[in-house]
Amino acid sequence: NTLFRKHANSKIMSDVFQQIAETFERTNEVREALRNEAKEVERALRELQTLMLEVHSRDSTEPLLREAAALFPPVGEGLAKVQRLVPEGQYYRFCGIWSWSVQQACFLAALHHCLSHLDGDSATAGKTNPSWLATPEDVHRLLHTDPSSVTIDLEDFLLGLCLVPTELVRFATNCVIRERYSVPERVAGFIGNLFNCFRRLNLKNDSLRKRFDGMKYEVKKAEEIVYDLRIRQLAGNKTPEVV
Amino acid sequence: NTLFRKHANSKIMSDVFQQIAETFERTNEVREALRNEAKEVERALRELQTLMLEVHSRDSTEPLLREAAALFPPVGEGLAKVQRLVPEGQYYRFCGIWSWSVQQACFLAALHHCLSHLDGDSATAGKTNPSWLATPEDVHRLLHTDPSSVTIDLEDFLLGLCLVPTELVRFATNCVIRERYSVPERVAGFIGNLFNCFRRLNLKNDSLRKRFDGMKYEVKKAEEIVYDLRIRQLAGNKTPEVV
Amino acid sequence: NTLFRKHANSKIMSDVFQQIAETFERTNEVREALRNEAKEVERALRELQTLMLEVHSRDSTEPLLREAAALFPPVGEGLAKVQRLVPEGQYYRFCGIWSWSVQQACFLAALHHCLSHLDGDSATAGKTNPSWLATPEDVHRLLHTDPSSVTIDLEDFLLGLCLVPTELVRFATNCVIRERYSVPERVAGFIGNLFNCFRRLNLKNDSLRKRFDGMKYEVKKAEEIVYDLRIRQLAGNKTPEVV
Amino acid sequence: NTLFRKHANSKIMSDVFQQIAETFERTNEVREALRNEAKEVERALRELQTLMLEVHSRDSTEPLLREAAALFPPVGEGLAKVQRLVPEGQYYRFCGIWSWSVQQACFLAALHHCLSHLDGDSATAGKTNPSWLATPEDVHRLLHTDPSSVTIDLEDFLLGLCLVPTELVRFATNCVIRERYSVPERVAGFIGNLFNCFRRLNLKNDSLRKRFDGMKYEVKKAEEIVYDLRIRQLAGNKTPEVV
Amino acid sequence: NTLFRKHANSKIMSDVFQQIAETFERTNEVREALRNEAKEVERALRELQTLMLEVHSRDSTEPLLREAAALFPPVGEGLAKVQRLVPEGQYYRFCGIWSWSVQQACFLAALHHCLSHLDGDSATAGKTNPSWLATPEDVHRLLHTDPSSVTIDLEDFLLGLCLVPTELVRFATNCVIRERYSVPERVAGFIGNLFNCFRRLNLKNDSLRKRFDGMKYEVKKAEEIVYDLRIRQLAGNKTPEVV
Amino acid sequence: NTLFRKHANSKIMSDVFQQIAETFERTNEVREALRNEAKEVERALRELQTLMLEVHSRDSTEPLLREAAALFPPVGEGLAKVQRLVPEGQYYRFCGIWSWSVQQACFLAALHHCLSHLDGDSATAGKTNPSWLATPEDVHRLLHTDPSSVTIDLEDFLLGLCLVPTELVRFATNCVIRERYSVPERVAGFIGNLFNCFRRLNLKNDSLRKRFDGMKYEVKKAEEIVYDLRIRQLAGNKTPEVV
Amino acid sequence: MAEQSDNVSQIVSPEEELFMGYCKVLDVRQDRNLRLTKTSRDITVLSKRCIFALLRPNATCQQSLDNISQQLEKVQELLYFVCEDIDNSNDFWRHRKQWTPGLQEYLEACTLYHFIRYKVIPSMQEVEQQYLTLRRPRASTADANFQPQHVNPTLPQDDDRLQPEADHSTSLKFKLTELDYLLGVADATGELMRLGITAATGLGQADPFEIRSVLGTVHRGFRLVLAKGGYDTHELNSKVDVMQVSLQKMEQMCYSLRIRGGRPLGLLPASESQLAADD
Amino acid sequence: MAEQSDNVSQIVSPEEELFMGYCKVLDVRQDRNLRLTKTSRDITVLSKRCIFALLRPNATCQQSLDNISQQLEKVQELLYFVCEDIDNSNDFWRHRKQWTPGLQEYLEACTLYHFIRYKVIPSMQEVEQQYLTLRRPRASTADANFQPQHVNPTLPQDDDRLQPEADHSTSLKFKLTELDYLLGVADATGELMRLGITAATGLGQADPFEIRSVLGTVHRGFRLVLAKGGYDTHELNSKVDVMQVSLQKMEQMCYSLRIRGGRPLGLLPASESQLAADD
Ligand SMILES: [Mn+2]
Ligand SMILES: [Mn+2]
Repeated sequence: NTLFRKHANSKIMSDVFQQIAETFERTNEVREALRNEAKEVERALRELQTLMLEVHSRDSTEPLLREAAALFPPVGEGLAKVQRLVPEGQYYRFCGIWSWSVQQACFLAALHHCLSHLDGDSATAGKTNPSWLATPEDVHRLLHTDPSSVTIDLEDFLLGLCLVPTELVRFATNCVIRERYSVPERVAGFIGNLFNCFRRLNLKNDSLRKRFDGMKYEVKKAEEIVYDLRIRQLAGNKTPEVV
Repeated sequence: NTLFRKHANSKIMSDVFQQIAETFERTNEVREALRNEAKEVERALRELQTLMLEVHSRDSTEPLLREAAALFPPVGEGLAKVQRLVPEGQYYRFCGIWSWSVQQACFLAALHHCLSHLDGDSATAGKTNPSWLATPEDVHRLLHTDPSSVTIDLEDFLLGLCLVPTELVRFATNCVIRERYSVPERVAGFIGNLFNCFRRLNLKNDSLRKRFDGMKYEVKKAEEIVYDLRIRQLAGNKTPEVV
Repeated sequence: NTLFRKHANSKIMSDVFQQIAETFERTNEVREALRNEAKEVERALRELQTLMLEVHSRDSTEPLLREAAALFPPVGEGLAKVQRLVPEGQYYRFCGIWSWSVQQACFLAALHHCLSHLDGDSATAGKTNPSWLATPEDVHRLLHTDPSSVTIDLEDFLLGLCLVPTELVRFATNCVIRERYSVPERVAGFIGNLFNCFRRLNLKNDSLRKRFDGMKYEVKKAEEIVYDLRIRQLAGNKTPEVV
Repeated sequence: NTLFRKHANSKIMSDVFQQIAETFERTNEVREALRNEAKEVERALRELQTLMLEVHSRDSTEPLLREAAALFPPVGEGLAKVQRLVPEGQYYRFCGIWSWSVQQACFLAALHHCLSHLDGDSATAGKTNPSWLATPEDVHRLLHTDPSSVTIDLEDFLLGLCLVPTELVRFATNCVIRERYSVPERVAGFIGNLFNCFRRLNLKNDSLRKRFDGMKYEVKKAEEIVYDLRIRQLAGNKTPEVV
Repeated sequence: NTLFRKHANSKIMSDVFQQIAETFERTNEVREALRNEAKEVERALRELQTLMLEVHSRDSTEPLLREAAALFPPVGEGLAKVQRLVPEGQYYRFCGIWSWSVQQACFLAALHHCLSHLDGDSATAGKTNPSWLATPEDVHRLLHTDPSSVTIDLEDFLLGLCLVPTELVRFATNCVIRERYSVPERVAGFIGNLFNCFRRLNLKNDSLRKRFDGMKYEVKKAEEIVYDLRIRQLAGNKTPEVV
Repeated sequence: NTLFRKHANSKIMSDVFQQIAETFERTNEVREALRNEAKEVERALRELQTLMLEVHSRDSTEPLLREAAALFPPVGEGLAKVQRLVPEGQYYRFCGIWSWSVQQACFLAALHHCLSHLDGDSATAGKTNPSWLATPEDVHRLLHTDPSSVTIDLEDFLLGLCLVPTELVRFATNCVIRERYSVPERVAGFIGNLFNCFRRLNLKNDSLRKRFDGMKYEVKKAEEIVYDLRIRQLAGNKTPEVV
Repeated sequence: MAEQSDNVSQIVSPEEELFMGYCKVLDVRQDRNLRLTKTSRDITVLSKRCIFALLRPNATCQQSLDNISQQLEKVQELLYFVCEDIDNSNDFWRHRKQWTPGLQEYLEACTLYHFIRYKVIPSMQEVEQQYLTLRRPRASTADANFQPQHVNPTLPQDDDRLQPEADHSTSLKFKLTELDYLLGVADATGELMRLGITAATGLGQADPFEIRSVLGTVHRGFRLVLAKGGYDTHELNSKVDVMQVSLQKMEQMCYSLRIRGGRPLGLLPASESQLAADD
Repeated sequence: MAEQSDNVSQIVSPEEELFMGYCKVLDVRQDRNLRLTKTSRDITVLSKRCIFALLRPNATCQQSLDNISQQLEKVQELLYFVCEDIDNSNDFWRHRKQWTPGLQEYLEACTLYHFIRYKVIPSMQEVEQQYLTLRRPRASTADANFQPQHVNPTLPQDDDRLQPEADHSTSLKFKLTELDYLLGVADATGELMRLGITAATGLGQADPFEIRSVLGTVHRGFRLVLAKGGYDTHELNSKVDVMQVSLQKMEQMCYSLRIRGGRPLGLLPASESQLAADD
């Protein structure tokens, strides 16, 4: 019998592709909807970020942090709206579309949490977490969300945390300019502590390891500010306490 | 016997192309002329830039700014000459040939305007605009041109503006070297303002986006200079307020 | 105490930027709208192209060409919709967004026009232009558009034309497989004509230059097919005269 | 106090550079002039090439070759003009600007010389060189130039020669289409000879090496045409001997 | 029976090619010899460079400069040997083979010259040229060559000069680490001078253009080192005058 | 105890590198010597190849094969000389320098072996191996070498074999031109057999798999020549016997 | 308090303890990544062996097709472990980058096998039923080398693993997505082209005109899917270009067969591959 | 005669039989390639874990250094199998592309370990003695996962394997070439730079000025080797450029420490890392 008596029936095959094309179209629609929704989150995040970054040019941070606290829920609400569009169990299929926003939200929440501690007034930071270092739960608290409505992947949370030291060092620099000499030592304590925390991880994932390598330079700058204050007796000469 | 049947249309084909060839030739000639003219503008711009960049190695900028003011009109005149060659309503078709020169002109004009203010003598900058930030009108005033003779596309103006902070930070560094300790604070204030203004724009165009991202580092460098002066009580201890 | 001495101009600076931000936003909105509209045109073009490419695997092209003719108007309509969004006199500023679509439309229209002639039935190609080579008017006729509603820039038209020879050579190869031995000769004649026409243009624009250089290989391939048929007396033994 | 001690040498430095700037300027002007002149040669070459390449679509080549012979002198004259601008003894410093044109001129002259022989009428090719293979002297004869007015660098001549086989194979293909069955054998003989000659050169220069490697395919294609004719007794059954 | 009819010319063809083969072979041999010679120069240059780079890790540069001075003549001798192999008047035809070595020699000589001045002891640098900036004559002096035995093309000299600032900035950084705080000021002055000189050249040649653009960053880095020292009163408080 | 009491003694370390530099230099000398020797082999191979490729333009191959047989030993001798320079057991460390020559030698030996069979006179091919397909032993026999003096790696041998079909097809084409109609069928038998042999291998190594993919097209061309002869009764109509 | 001397037990800040927890979660993911990458590489090696076998001269005979189908089953055993390791939808998508290369090579082998055996490209359903229904490998046959070690997850809270099914049902179905199916079929077209060109030499069993029409249909199908555009198609775009090259090579082959009388004449004694070539 | 119907036993031409022999030889090499590639990847994973551990905060204490040295021994077990598999000089060089990536990562880990423990970069002899003298792993401890299956070579004639030593002497020495040593040390300089920058923050134990001078010496040594030029140096050129970047980062770090009073002041209670910084 010859090998190719039956001819591949091109009719059946084009139906196979027709079906696939339809499923592709449905996935495209999901992606489009997710993308539009993610744009809204990005807009809310941009506003929140603009406000938070004014911490560098304000004398007292306390009123600013209160104002910013009100801008977190809209971001949380946007993230929840995005996640509601994700088909059951396919978070990691589409999360690339808004994972950058999750990282930004974690970064700004952790910064907010830490700055509240710096002001020695943990009121705004909420009673539960005494430590200066925000946890995913703290992010949920600020965003008014919970793990079921908004997934915060551990790696996105850690990538967000890595962005905090750079802002803290800039904050410390401006505090010195505003003669608020007590802040830099506590900032240096936070950053040193965070750096040691990251050294506990087996950092394989390249983007996380690269950001961690960057953090070293912020630790050094923070130490230099403390050194400047110490040799000019501008800050209390007690050894900086890691809070 | 002929291979290709005698085609009536091969006759018609060449006529159609005859017309196309002519239109083509005309556009090439316009491009050629614009390119030569643009080379002249670039030569004038190079001279102006050489003079302006000497601001970093001069003790007093005032005489230099007066000298530079005289080099702007030739640039303006060159740009007007280029624009006269552009066929009616086809500005955007050919503007790629000299848009780099428009950006450079805006950059040098904005720098000139800002340095005049920095010298606390807004005279040279002309009475009308008391603010540090040059507007397209200020550029026209320096170039001795007006919007009808030379078009300053908004994006080219903004791209030019983005180049100012880098020069200002370098100027501040050299001021400290020359012990003119009052300048850095005012530079930091101006760059901070400019950064906030740009942040309100929803930047999509990649090259503008990239230059804006670069400005972040200039803001931080300027703050670090003010920090260095403040910690050593080398500058007045008033903290400038960024409104 | 304030960090930066009170600057009158920071108030003015933000007003100036306020205006700039508004003009900037308007241009972004125009671009956004144009991009969305252009996406629709691209989708319609991809569908038209998928259908046109079936000419290589169908026995008779005539029904296919009729089917395809119906898919041109939606593309024309989409292009008109895009162009309606363009602010007065700013065609060349934004045309980069949909110029690829214009080239594709010209390519598919010219291919359609030429294949209709190849079938020896110039009916479908419309009475007016007996020649194989589509003109911008033919493109307008297929798209049901006119120069006022849709601008076909000359360079885009030529770039589209350059894509026709490759498709025609593949069409000729498949005609031989289907034992339609008369087609290759006429294809070789057309491509030879088109190449001669292009050679009269003094091509400066690199992308047009590159596509024209590619056409040399298609001319040779077409001649080699005619050679194969002639040497085996599979095609009529008339030698075509290319005037 | 001045930062950089008053350097006597900064005065000397600028003098040294003053001289350098002048020599620099002079070389740029020479380059500019050579480039403009070379553009003229390229235009004349384009016309000559357009005419020569019509040899593939003409029944008799003889009138075309006569017409083309008249287009060589303008090219020769242009090359002489370019060479006159070259400062004494600096040919190799600037020849990169028009070496492509020299290669094209050699290619078209060698093609012209060879096609005249192919027509069995070596009259047009001038009595002196009975062989198919043009020599640099033949190129000078066609261009109405001599080695003192126009330098033909050996490598440019060889690079030009390498382009002849491709055109000859295309010419042979079209001859078969026009049933001029005697040509392919003589073309195959010439290309075989040329390939053997080139193989005796120990080619190090990469571009020459690459073009020589390309010639292998033309030799095979020419043999395949002779094979097609021989197997169908379409050409004389004498086997040409390549000595 | 012979395949290709006996061609008178195939005999002549091989004679013509015989001559071409010989001239070709001779040029290859010249190139081969030049390449081998150039390899020797490159080896000597790499050894000289390895030694010169130790200036960054040695406390006192004076003994190192004396040691390095002895390694220049072998390089000069190698360059002379290469140039002797070049046929009369064909310098620019083959100079591509060792132009990299000429640039490296100029770079290392200019660096050597400048470092000798930096040590405040212009003795080693030879009496004649008190300025920091080496001239082609200074390069010849170090290499123990003269313009007749070794040609230093102006562009190669300038390309070499462009590499000096990067090394000098690194040298200044390491001087600070060794607490030799007076050096950076003089380095910044020299680099500033060099940059101004280059700016007066109308640079068309891309590689030179690119290296000049790179020099901008070295100027800024040098200024930043001087700034660091001045703000900490670590260097003499004279502001250098760049004329 | 502090971590770094002892200072890494830079003196010991530079000795470590001094030693390594010396071993590197010795390895370089080995490579240089191997490279020079390999150049000799390449020269001998070029001569052998030039002669072998004349098989396409000669009527009888027999005298040519005898002449070529004499050119193999110098190649073998060259390869032995190269291998003698290779340090004990380091063949695969340096073989990259001349593995191309080994492939060429295997290719030309296998071609020689096969062409001798084609002439039905296995005398020249030596008595031992009746098959048309050369084995590594046959290569050694032609080169007058043995596995101990010259290593023929299996992969190099197979890569060489892959080059035979292309030459055989060209040989068959020219045989038809010389009316030696019996050859093509036996050539087609050889190539078909070789193709089936290669299909027995698990071809992972990319370069080998790519050359095998190319061989398919030679099988097809050989089949086409047989087909041309068969339909014109030019060859004996017995079915081609795979010898 | 950072540790001072070498042997003082380190006092760890509360924040560091928190991170030690994070470390464990990341390690669990990292280990699964490594396991899946290794198994995916083994699947690729075995699948490539099946593809080579299918292109061998004697591949079409029943005996070797059975032999190849056994080799495919060996791959299914490895896929079983992959399936077990990513038994919840989160891990399925989170670790796709690790397992999809192996799956695609396996799908390429199955498509080629299916075409040679049944003369048709398998549909998604056929692939899922016949090639992705995985039985738990008997311990003995399972090659120790590929047995994935499960790192017992100490910190469940991140590891959103579903409760493992109580009784290990004998078979698992590997979830086939449209994208993976298309990527596998696309690669298979390259091997089909090799099959077609060998056939055109008269030495293979397949029919070059048949292969050309199958490639044409698959290519049209891909273009239909791509016409929709969208994110997923990025991965497909380059595959479709490669497919177009294969299709045109087959067109050239059929072209030269046609002008030479239209049938691939076996060099060796005429095989009955005289097929009516139609399209 | 190509096989006609499916089940007729194929008649194979003598030439094809010859090729079946060649196939076996190629398969032996291919299997060894696969085994070595897999083991080399496992060596890379384990070595990277050691490097991460060495950069951890508590790495310098005796207890963790011992723990890391045990992990290095685990890598040596894998290297033993590599060594056994390429026990003759031909295979050593023929399969270098497969095993050198793993060896280089291992050498990077050993160099970093050696520097942290003994404050010096190990010489070639020290590396060979302390880290490349490999003992045959006790069957139990050998992780079944990495046990390379030996394919018994059917065709010895190509397989130029030396006669395997009669009695499996307890240890093998992995032959260290200069090039592999340099490539390992070059990568280690990148990790040393990380150690130095952490030290400059006051949170590490190392002395940044010390690390700068070590990097300088290693960089000078590499330049010395490269000055000779020659083929092998191609692989080293890019590594030396990366090393120059690390060196300049350390120079910047020491520069900013110097202008700030020259000593890395521990942020936390002043550590005694007040070292006389000299060069
Ligand atoms: Mn594949
Ligand atoms: Mn590393």
